[in-house]
Amino acid sequence: MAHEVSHDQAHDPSNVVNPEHGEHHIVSPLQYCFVFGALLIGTAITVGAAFVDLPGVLNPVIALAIACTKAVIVILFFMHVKYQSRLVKLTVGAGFFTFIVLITMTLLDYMSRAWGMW
Amino acid sequence: MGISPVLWQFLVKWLHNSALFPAEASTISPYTDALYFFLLLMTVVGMLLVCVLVFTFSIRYRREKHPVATQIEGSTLLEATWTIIPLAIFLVTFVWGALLYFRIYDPPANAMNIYVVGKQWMWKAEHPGGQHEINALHVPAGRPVQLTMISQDVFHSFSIPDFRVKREVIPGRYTTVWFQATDPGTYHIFCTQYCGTQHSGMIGEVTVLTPDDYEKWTRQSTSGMSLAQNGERLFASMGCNACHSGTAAARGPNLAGVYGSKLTLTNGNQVLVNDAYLRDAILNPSEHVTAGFAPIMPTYQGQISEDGLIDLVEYIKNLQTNYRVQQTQMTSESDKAAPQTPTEGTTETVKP
Amino acid sequence: MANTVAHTNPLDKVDHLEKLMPHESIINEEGEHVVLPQHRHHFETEEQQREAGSFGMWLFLLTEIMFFGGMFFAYLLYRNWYYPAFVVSSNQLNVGMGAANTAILITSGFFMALGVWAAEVRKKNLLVLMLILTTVFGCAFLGVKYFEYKEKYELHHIPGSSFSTAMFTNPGAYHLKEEPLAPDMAEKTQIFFFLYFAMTGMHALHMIIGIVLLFWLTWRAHKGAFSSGYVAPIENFGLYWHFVDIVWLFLFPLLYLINRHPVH
Amino acid sequence: MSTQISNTIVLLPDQATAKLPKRNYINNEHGLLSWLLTGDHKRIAMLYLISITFFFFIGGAFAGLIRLELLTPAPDLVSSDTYNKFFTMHGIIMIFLFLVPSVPATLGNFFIPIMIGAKDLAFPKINLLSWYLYLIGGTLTLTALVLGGVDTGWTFTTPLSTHYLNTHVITAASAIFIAGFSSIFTGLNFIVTIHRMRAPGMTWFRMPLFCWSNYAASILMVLGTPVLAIAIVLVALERLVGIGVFDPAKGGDPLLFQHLFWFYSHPAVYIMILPGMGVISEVISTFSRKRVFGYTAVAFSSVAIALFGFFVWAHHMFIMGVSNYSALVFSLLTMLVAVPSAIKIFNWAFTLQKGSITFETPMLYAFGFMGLFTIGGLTGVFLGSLGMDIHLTETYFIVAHFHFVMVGGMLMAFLAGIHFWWPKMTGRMYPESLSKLAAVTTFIGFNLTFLPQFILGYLGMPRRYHAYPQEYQVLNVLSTAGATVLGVGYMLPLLYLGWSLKYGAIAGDNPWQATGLEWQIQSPPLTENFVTIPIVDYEAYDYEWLEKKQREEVTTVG
Ligand code: HEA
Ligand code: HEA
Ligand code: HEC
Ligand code: CUA
Ligand SMILES: [Cu+2]
Repeated sequence: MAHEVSHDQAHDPSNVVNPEHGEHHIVSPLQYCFVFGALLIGTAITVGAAFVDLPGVLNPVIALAIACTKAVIVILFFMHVKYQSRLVKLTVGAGFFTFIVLITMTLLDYMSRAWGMW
Repeated sequence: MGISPVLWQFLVKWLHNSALFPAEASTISPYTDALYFFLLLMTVVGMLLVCVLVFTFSIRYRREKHPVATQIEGSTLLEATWTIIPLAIFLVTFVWGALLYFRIYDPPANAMNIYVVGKQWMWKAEHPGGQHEINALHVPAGRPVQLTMISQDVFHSFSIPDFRVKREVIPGRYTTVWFQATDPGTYHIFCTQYCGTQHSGMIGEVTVLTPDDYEKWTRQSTSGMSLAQNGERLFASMGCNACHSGTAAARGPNLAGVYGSKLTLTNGNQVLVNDAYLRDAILNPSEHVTAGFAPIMPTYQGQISEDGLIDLVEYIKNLQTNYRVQQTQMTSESDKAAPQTPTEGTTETVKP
Repeated sequence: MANTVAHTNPLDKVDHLEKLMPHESIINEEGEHVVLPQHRHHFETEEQQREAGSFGMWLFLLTEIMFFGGMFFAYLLYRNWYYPAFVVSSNQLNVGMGAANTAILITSGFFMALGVWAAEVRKKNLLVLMLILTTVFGCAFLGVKYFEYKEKYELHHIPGSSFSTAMFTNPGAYHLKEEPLAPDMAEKTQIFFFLYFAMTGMHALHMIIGIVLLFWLTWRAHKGAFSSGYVAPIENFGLYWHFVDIVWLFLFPLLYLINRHPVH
Repeated sequence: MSTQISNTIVLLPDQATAKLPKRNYINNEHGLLSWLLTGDHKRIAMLYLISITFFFFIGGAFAGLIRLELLTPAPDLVSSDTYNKFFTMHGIIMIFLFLVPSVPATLGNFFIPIMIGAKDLAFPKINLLSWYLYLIGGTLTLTALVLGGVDTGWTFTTPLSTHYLNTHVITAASAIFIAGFSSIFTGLNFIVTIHRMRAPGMTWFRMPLFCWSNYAASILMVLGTPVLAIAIVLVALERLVGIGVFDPAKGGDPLLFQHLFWFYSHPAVYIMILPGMGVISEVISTFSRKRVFGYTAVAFSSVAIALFGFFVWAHHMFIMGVSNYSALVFSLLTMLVAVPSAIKIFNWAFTLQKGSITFETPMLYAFGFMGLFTIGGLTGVFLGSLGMDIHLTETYFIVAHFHFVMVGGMLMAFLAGIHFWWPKMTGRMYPESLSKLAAVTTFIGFNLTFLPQFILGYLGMPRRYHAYPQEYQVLNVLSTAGATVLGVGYMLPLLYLGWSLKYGAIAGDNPWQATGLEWQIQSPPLTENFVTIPIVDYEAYDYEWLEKKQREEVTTVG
């Protein structure tokens, strides 16, 4: 079994030392500035939108939509997920997926309690 | 049921007499047992299958007989087989179980209602006629009985194994269970949800009487006041009738005939007035304000015990006209027999 | 991936295991032979170590999502059940401070991101500066939070035995333009404040841990630990810090902005 | 090797000349401190092994006391409070301090890096930290015990645990919180290691199934445990401040706690079984000299169990007040989650087909697992079926169900694994005939203990009962008798494994002639596992490859 890992083997497609790896990408500060600006604007909009009387459930929906957008921006750029391997993207997705499962399946119970006797 | 009744009787009796099986003492029991036998069969067959496979392979292919293994990759066909067949069996189980579930938890319309309050560590049964029992329950055979249950403190669970019924008794919420006993006799009541120190002491007996005996028992053990009458007194002493006087000038809505009706709330929702709603309207009035009224009703949270609430609910349920309310008003003004409010932690104590 | 592993003689290795373990030889892009002290023996390559570290950090953040997720669910549930109580108690929170804090936190995160960049391009002093700025804004956030908590304390809005619903049953007496709540609903404001303190408190706890780590990182950065292309700790801490920001990005609208409509 | 066919595959070196390797992870460094501060996954695994064994016997002692009390219907041995503390401590210790870390933290810790050809787990320090967290959690549990115990039941049901008990709930809660983080870190370490540290050529589908099932369990640990953590924190806060998040009198919902608790604790039962299933795959394959039938199906069924495992938690709350609609949904999903387990059982059974089977101790335990887990799993289907659950829930039927899957399943698998890998971990063999006796004893004792409980459950005997009606006594006596046998069965390995540390036969590198990478290195392994990182050019369970390799070795040597 005693083999040496050579340069070539490390790049062999079946070599799995690092199959899911992504290039190390350096985000430029300018891009950070844009992101920063976008986040501040987002904050301003949420606060503004909260004081406007919107029809129906639109107010919380908008607030949450903005929060989600901001979160996605932070995740993609500040946290570099945009430039990361598929694995990391999948991991982030898995986290939110499980969270959604927790929320929806539990809410299913609470909401359907009101639907009637059975 | 699939099995011939004779065979069924034989099986159940035999199992019961060898103390391996509970009595079938309610109309539900055979249905539950049928599913149980089906599932047992599934387990035995599944078990046998696995055992037969393991043992025959072990014997046929043991090293002495079969020194060199033949490598096999797998077989999609076989794998599909043992995916689909168990899945199918499990789905049958699901459907059967679901049907049984609704049979058990869907009370017939004509069921007689008994209230049960669970508290650490006793069961209090309250019959509409005012009969109170502790850790005991008398019911007639051959008549559907519905229990409306609530807990004063923690989760309990009301279980009568011989009837195959059980339901959680939850603090802050009415739950119901129903059964129709078939054979007179006495059966265990257990609290099956762990509820603290004396959990295993929270047991009792349900006594199934013939209709005649039941009639006799009701007459003998009445305390003189029905639940509704207790409720009526409470209604006066708690000052409900100050607002719910049933007159046009009243600040609160008329409660006569409200039970079973549909109310429209200020937020536009429609609600069905049932026991749970009445209870909630007394404890958390502002959560569902009836359209056309101001949210002025005070909360009675912490001021009435669960028994008191049951009395009030029972009273309001039975209000068909305003006559009783007006009567109450007069008694309360004359201030004669101001009834005492049953409060928490009164004199009853549990004997260990 | 230009880095190549150049193993020493395997037999050699068995004999001098301890001596060899902490350091491994790595040939960098310029072909020079450099020894990276941070490289742990059980990783084949530096690259592998870095990716393992960041993946591990992401998995840790998953657990954080679920941890906060439980509280977010509790919030969602009770907000639906006791909407009026949640509205009035939310209106008692200081939107100005909340918004300012959001901005402060975003700024802090921005500096953190710049810090990661500074580390990547190996600008030591800039990195130290950025870390300090991150810390300063983090502390500023906590400072503002302190004043918010203090105000709640003075108003008896801290859940527990001293909690008072007077403001909600009788808002007129406190010069509030709210509709008075029925007493039973007013009781439920306590649930709001409990969730408010639990969630922001848990968030603040994460900030405090982060700031402690920041001190440590700043000190190491100052010593030059991250000036040679070894940026994993900075990067991974950055992930943590941004995650804490994200939690706040949700807490702010959910807690402060439930219903800010002008009272009719 | 002689041409005569024996009924064993054991291939030990010549005991007269055999010696343990001069250097190995055990004697690499000396002194207590070198163990307590180690980063070596193998040493940490051994630390875990010692600690979980300790806690198993504490938990087992409580089981003994429970059974002793239940010998008679009357509440005669101890008071009700004490009895309640018994089963609470039994449950907490067995679940959080024994079964959850059992296979992953010991065998997984030891073998996952080796199986995939890595020198260590990705984060050795975090690995050590997770052992210390475990230890702190364990110590806190013992503290709670010494201070007077807790009596919430291991499920911490609110509002009982928050408002009605004066025992050391907060201490126990923090113990679970901390032990939970220990398991999060273990899971995190496994996932990163399996993703990032595989040797060249070790593709996903060349990994042993043990790695797959631990990987699946790790996902559950990482995503599920934090929800338990927050639920526990809320219980502690509620006790301290008393706001009413779980108190219906103040507007809270007690069921909210159960949703959060079971969101972890149902997946946790798969944390408790999946690694064991991995062991079974290894054992069955090795002792029938045959690759696992339908490798892909077995691998994916682990992942499927982990995935579906997140969707069924409310089946623990069917009658607890969830809406009927969601009871329906959860019941249906429960049926789906049972299917992958069935797939595994049959795949294992067919692995035997056309094999060349021998019956060493690990194999006996594996057979025990298959039978008992099938019963345990199928009775789980009883409980998942709504109408049936009404009668069975909260009775001894459930107690029997989960002991069949946890003790009959996972504990058997754990023992199978311990025996299987004992030669690798210590370099010495356990005594074969004594261990077979132990395996048979546990099997018999187990059935005697827990089969009567199914009947008791259907008769209606509620669980967590200190005293019970007279008519249930016979079955309870049987159960207690069985527990005694079981206790003996569990003491035996402790004794003879301890004995074998010094006197056992020297095992050599590959006594079972198994194919895993761990068997291709010396036993006990070197601290760094591999002298050089191997390049993997064969699939898991490739016995032909092994044969070829051994033939080559013989020729080179000879
Ligand atoms: C290792 C732990 C473990 C495992 C693996 C399981 C596995 C399963 N469990 Fe179990 N369970 C527990 C541990 C476990 N459980 C515990 C601890 C409790 C109690 C908690 C408490 O309240 O204290 C519990 C309680 C529990 C309940 C709640 C009961 C109640 O409170 O009312 C339910 C209900 O659905 C359930 C169901 C199942 C099902 C469907 C499976 C399935 O995953 C099983 C799948 C396996 C099989 C189905 C066997 C293999 C199948 C075959 C070989 C096919 C056979 C052939 C044919 C059908 C032809 N379990
Ligand atoms: C991994 C999990 C695990 C394991 C291995 C076990 C092992 C055993 N369990 Fe456990 N059990 C649980 C998990 C487990 N249990 C859980 C989660 C509960 C629910 C708790 C709750 O309701 O909250 C429970 C509850 C439970 C009950 C129900 C209590 C009740 O509801 O009132 C019973 C009753 O028979 C029981 C029995 C046993 C027995 C006989 C064993 C045997 O297998 C143990 C055999 C081992 C030994 C006997 C140890 C040997 C040690 C010695 C010989 C030392 C000798 C010292 C003395 C006896 C003082 N268990
Ligand atoms: C201060 C006046 C007041 C008192 C005292 C009062 N109520 Fe009410 N009650 C109201 C008003 C106003 C409503 C309608 C608005 C609402 O639903 O809150 C109402 C609604 C109800 C309802 C809901 C049914 C419906 O038609 O809306 C019930 C049931 C009820 N009250 C029972 C009681 C009981 C029982 C008591 C005494 C224990 C009581 N009330 C005391 C004012 C009062
Ligand atoms: Cu009441 Cu148990
Ligand atoms: Cu479950």
